[in-house]
Amino acid sequence: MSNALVFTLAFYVLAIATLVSGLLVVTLRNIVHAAIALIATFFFVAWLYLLLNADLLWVAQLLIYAGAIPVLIVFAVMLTRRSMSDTSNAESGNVLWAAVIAASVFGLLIAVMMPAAWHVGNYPSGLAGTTAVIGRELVNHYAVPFEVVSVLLLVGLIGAVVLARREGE
Amino acid sequence: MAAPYSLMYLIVLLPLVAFAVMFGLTYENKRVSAWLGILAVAGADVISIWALISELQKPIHIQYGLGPFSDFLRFADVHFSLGILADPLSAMMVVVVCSVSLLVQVYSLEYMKGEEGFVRYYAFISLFTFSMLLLVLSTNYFQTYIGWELVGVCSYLLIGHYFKRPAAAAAAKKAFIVTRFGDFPFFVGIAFIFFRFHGHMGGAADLDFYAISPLYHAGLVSQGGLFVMAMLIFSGAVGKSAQFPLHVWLPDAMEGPTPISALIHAATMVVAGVYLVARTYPLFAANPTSLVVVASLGALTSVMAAIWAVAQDDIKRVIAYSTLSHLGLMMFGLGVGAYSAAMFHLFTHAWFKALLFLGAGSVIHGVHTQNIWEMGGVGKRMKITTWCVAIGSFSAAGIIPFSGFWSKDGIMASVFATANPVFIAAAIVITFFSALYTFRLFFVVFTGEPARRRAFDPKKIHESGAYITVPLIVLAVLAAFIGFTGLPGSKQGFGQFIFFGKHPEVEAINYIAIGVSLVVALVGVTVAALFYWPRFQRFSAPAFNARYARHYDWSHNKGYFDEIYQALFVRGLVLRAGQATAWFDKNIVDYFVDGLADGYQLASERLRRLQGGRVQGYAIGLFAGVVAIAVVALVFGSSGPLSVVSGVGR
Amino acid sequence: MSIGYIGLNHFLVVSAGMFGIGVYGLLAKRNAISLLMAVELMFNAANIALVAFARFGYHSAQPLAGDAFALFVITIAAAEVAVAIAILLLVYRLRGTVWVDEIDLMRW
Amino acid sequence: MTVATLRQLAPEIILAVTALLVVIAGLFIESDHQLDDGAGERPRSVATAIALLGCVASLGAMALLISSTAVPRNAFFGTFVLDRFALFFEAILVVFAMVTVLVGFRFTEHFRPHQSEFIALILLATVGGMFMVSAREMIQLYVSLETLSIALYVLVAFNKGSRLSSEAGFKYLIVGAASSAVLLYGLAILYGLTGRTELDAVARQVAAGGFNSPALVLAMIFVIGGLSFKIAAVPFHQWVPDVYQGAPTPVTAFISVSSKAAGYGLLIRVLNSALLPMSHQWAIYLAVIAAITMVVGNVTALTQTSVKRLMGYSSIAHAGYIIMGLVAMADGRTATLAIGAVLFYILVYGLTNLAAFGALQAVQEGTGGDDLSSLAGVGRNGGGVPLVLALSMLSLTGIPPLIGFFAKFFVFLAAVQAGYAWLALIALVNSAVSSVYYLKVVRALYADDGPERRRLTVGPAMWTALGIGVLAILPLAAFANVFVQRAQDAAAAVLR
Amino acid sequence: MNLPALVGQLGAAIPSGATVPGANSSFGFPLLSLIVWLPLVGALVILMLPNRSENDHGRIKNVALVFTFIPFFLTLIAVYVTVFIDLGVSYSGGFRYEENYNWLGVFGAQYHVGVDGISLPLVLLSTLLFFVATMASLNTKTRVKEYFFLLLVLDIGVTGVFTAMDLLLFFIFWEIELIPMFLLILIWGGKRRVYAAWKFLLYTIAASAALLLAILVLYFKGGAHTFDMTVLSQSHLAPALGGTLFWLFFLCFAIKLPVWPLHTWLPDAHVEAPTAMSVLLAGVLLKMGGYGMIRICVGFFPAAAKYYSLAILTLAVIGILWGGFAALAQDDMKRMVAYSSVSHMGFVLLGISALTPLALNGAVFQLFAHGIVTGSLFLLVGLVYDRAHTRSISELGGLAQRMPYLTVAWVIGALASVGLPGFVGFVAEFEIFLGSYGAHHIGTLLAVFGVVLSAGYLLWMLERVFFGPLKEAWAKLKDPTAIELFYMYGMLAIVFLTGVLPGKLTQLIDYAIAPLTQRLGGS
Repeated sequence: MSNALVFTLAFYVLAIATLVSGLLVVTLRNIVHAAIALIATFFFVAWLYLLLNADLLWVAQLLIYAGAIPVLIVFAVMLTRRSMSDTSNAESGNVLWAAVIAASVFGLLIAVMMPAAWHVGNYPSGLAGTTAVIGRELVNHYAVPFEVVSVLLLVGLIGAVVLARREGE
Repeated sequence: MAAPYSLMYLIVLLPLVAFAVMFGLTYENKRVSAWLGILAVAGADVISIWALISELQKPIHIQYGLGPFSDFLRFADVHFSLGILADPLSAMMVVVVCSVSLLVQVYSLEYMKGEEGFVRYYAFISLFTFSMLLLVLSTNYFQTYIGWELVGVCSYLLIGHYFKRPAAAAAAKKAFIVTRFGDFPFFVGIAFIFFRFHGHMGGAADLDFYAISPLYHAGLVSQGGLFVMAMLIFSGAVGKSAQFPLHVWLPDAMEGPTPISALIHAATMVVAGVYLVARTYPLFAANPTSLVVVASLGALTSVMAAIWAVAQDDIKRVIAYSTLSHLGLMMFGLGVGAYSAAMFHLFTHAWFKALLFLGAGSVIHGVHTQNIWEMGGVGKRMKITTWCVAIGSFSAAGIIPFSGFWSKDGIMASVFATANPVFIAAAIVITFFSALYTFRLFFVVFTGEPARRRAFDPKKIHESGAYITVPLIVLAVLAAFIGFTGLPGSKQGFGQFIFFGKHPEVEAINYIAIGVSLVVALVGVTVAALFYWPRFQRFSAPAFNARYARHYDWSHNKGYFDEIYQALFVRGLVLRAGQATAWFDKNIVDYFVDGLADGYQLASERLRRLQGGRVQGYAIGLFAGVVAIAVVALVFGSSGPLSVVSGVGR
Repeated sequence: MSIGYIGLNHFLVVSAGMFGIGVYGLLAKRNAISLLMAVELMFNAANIALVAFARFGYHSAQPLAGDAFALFVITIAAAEVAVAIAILLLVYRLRGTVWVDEIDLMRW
Repeated sequence: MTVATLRQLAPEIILAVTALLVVIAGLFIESDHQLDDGAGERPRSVATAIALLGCVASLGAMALLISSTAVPRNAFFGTFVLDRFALFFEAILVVFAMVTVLVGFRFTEHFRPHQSEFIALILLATVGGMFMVSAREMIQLYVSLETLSIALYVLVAFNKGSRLSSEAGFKYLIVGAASSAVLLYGLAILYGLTGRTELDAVARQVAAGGFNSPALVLAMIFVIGGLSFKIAAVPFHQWVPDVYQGAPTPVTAFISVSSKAAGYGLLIRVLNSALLPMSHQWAIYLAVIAAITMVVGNVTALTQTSVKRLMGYSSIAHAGYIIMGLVAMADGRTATLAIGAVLFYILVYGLTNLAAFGALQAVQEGTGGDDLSSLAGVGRNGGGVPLVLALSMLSLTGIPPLIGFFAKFFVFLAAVQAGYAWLALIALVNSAVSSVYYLKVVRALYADDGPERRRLTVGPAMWTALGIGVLAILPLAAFANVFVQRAQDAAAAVLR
Repeated sequence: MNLPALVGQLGAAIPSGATVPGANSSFGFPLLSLIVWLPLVGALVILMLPNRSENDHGRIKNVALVFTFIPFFLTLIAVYVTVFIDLGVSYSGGFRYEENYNWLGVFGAQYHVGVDGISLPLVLLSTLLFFVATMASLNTKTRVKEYFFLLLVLDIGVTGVFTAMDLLLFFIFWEIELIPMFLLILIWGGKRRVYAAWKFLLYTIAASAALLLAILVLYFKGGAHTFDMTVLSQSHLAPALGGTLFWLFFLCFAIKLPVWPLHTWLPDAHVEAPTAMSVLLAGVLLKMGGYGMIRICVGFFPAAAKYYSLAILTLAVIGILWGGFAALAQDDMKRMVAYSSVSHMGFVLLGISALTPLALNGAVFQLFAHGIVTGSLFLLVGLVYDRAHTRSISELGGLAQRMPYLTVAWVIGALASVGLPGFVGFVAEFEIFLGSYGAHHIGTLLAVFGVVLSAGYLLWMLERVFFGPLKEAWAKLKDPTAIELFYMYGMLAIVFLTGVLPGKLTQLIDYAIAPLTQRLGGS
């Protein structure tokens, strides 16, 4: 098997897995199952990143998305009653509207993006890992956002603490 | 400019000052106020007689601006002015106005004694005198219109003197409004004249009578235009002089105090219309058609009023219709070209009609009723009054040699000269009925036994005091003898003093006219005697009236004009239009206005419902919106296949 | 340019699909927590696109900007989820429900 | 990156550090305070004082920056700008933050023991906003936007005892996240088309590559749409009434001014850099959005009874007017005038709204509600608070000589000059309609009969806030020239 | 230190704009600004005063009296100097007492005020009526502080409109009037005050919208990018654009004037407003519409005014007759007077449609005349209402017996309103009709009929209310108090004086009208 064929095969497997698990997230009627499907989705996306040579993101995705965020969500699921039943992730009355709109958003994106003249660049063949490049960029181009993110995290921290804390305890 | 003309402004000023002082300073003091008014008008009278004498000696036309008011409005190229005009016509009128006013005021000292609003009454008479003099001495249409309106208001105020009586209040309003119907075309006529002749005044103020006179012939206006112009001006005269069809206000105006009827509604204000036509005679003369209209309307009014007068029961109303008839006669005269005679009749009429009214007032003062059938036999108890009224009646009926005869005769002559059978017939009818109603009144009131009236002792009737009788006597003398100033064929008569156009030749005496009118008048007196003088009574008036009930009712109800006007115009047109407009505003205009507001309210209620409160709804709106915008932009935008827009970018 | 038989568009289809799924989830589900999950799917969709663009549209002036962007997005998403869950718990505590169609005290 | 370049971030850094100090101070004083269960005044006073001092220091730093020629206007490879435009916005954001803190002074009592966190979050949100308006690069743009947003999510839900507050926070978060995703996707497409995230570079690429591609149009719609969330334009507006009603009043005030101002700053920046080559496209798009937005906002507001909710719709309506100014920006001849007008509008609208919400806050403290019925007769006893509320309503209506009129007038002027007389006409009609609901408030205050009430009393902090508002509403008109001039300078900067 | 002066100094105090030497004030101090802005000082003083006891109320009322009297007095000085000293000597047209300061230089807007023959009489009118209205409000008992505060704010707007020479400033003053009047009706009004106030507000604000749009378009299309009215009035516009702008402006002023069919706000507002406000509404607020029409519609777009003369005439005649007929059908005295306003303002429009020097002069003069006369009538209605607590004509009757002084005043007022010579209305109507006849024969004829109607409804009302037997219910009514008599007869004295000696005033007006009509001739 050539490299290209492996790559192709890997892509299709991952793509299908990603989309199917994504669909499961929004179709499963049990919220815990949906959360597990979400973890799967994030997991597959991480491998898609790797296909795109984005090793740093692969790690980040696995750690943060597939790791941390679902944990938070599961916590939330556990903390809210009614969550474990089979209708804990039921559809609201908007299913038809939702389907139509989601389909048209998808259709719109496909119709516009497929024929688009995307910017074409030459990916440097010698690039072994992206971490070094991104790290350099973070202190050059993205120094300010890097600092702002710290503010953002501070905000998130304060916010989560203030809101989640029970009064009188 | 020498006296007396230079002093003529005082004629206008004195009564005005009297009015102002009365209202401002002496309102609480009846005596002082009344005498103030009398003295003021007496002073004015002296100056006006002086002016008349000067004019008689040397007829002259003089006019000058009235102090600060000579530039009443002056800017750009417009100039409206108030001034004093002295010529034979105005000099004659001034004397009439001042003298009658003086006599009436003296008369009122007793007549109005103890009445509520005594000073108000005197003040308004002064104001009226001022206004009337302003009108008479006017140099131009503008000033005339001012005076015109002012006398109208004074008339309104004085008719409404007894404002507590609903009838008086209504009559005052009616007089004012009905005259306004004549005034507004008059006003438009002035505008028309201004529009045509402004810019051709050659230095004179706009609308100046003497400056405009030659312009009527200057070809600035077509004959049709002149006719319209004349009719518009004439409309004013129709209203003020109570000519048909605006005659309805004058009989009602008798709700005012009797001396007021004598002053305003007999001698002065109501003849202002006649005076106006005379003053603007050049305009009418420039368009003969207009004179025919004047004559016809005058004759019609005169005939109708004369007929109606025969069927009235109120002493003042009889005289009022008599006034109407005589005013019609004056118009008739002007219309047939008897300018001098018409003016002469105006002159004599002032005295004898004032005399009749004041005499009637004296009777009312004694008898305390106005219904002639409740009177009777007054002659025995009020001798002076009776004799004076008799003179007045002879004069009014046109019996030789009293003044009315001579002036009426002049008009008759001119009517006969037209050889128009309708006019001649009209003149005869007028003459006959004038004599008839005048003496019907006289016989019913003064002869026979005192009529019986509940709770009234005829013995209480006694002659009035000197303040009443002296003016009566003065007027009787004038009514008796003033006619001789205008004897037909005289070389220094009235016709040689006040005339239109070239200085007239001495006219030949028209004996046919004299004869016919005298005979007809005597027949009228005889008929009256046969019906109403107990001593000679041959026919029963009630029986006659019953036999011709339909005719009598028509006449008694003044041709039903009041009722027709009320139903047709007041109720039918004006009030209904008022209700219609008010309804339209409320139900149509506001319907749309309120509807717009309600529409917004409704739209708001609907739009609110889109805000369902569920966050997914918002998300749906958000994504649906984005998709919709994107589709529209992609399809119809400038890059899309169905591009319809092309914006401006930079 | 492509890697083997796979080009940029292949990844974009996955991205668009994810985005569509996210939209559906956001609009159709009743549980507030699954709404959060749907939002995360949408962020992931964008991230896939960003990383794909960075790979196929490499620009030497800003190398791998897409990767960097995606990294920031991941961070932000984490913070956002933390705050979101805090708010959600607050709502649940006060209202006893996490069903979005029951959270409609304020409307019109 | 050196310390020298960090100078340019001084205002933001000062504010962020201040926020930290506030939190820390709060922790200490709070624990200290728990022993003595008296009034909660002291910790709040200290935290507020620190915050205000920080704001002043930040403003001072800005003043130094603006006067110093040594400081470069661009930094960090052009991702961060410090032109007059950015400084204008930074300054007004800081001022808005100060006034918000003052308005919330008494109200934060309800947030014990998190009073200082409340203040800190407002400062941090402001920091986010300041970074937004200085952004010239997508990542910074997005990150700072999210910083502001997340801080606001928390602030909206801050009233933990209130069901309305948490519901509002939840709704705000969901709609915000969705909008954020849309924006992110739009940015991704832009990046994909150009390979760059620096806005100027994007603009160059777009201009070179032709600007009619459907992908570009879609990106434009996604980006403008995502930002529309912040400025409350249709169809991203539906969160507004709910959040305005549910959030604690000082937060509502803050959202209605700071968040909006930062949103506009960013939108103007994006429209004038990355999307500049497409100005003919977004002009039409924005014109239609403007018309719909003002109609929806004004008409719906007519039947509101909650004043805060009413102000939410009013906020939507005003977004419509401001977008009208943005439309006029598309025309090169009117661009300076238009942006100047919009900036002036934002400043004026912000100060007026702060005064309105401040007074409303004071009224609520007195009567316990924000319904028109609970406002009834409040003005009868006289006093400054209802007067300020009434004045700010009239200013928002656009009644001269109040400052709101001038703001509207300049925007209309710009629209007409750019050839959008029809839009100006729609705006005028809407403005006329808006008078109805604004005057409903005035009517409730002064004309309606209400229960006997005592005259409202407010503390010095609120007085200061209201005073700033009144000064802005009334006499500013006479000196409007000065402010318009500044706005025009700022406009010129963004157009450079 | 008044505000504009302050503004002027802060705004770099560039007295820009061409001020004609000699035409300027000889006072050397900002007379007009004082007249316009002094009420603001009064308003602020009132705002500071306590409002608890009767004493406090008295103090507030005194402040209001002082701060409405001083502007009136200053205006009197200005009028005296202009009319009796300078007229025809050192003054023969143009604006005087001009002040011009930089204000919104960015947009070319100036603080520019001045008066000429058109505006000076109206400034006099408004300062006078505000003083009178304050006197007429002295018996206000409820919410005294707010009332006089709003009254003084209203004063600024109205007086300002007549003095503004900058279109933006004009608009601002125009709008200042809106809210105070709205509140004054809403709070102190009659039974249907809420409806009336909103109606007034919405009509007026619709008018403002049209005005603002017109101003904006004119600003750009006028070519000069300025708001200076003297400059704008000379701008040359394409006929189509000129026509459009003309109608836009006209729409605004027509609502204010009001012109049929945009008049229905007027009866409601006038009826529900408290007496003093009815006086001001009829006396000065309507005048803003007429002033705008003459100053802007005719002054800026003479060609369009000429072109659409017939359409305007039609509206005028309909308005005159409509108002007259509708007045006949009213049972409420105030409503009747209100409809009479509709009719009488139709005369103004008639004068405007004719465009002759005489007619325009008359139109301006009618603005002044109607202001005083109808202002007086509303005062008189108020005096009746204060005592009888009803305005229903059919319920009243025979009041003359109890209230002779009031009756006399009423008769004078009614006769003045009817257009009796000797009163100011006559002069105006005379000028208008004579001036307009040349342009519109039939139209003028119909319009003059409106005068007959006015005699109809007014005298009929007098008859039913004051004359006839006294109805029992009114046997205890008392005549007005001394102060009421003072301002009542004071107003009537002015009605009389200006009616008897209108010469100087019309000359003054003509100085302003003449250049206008010259342009009409030329276009």
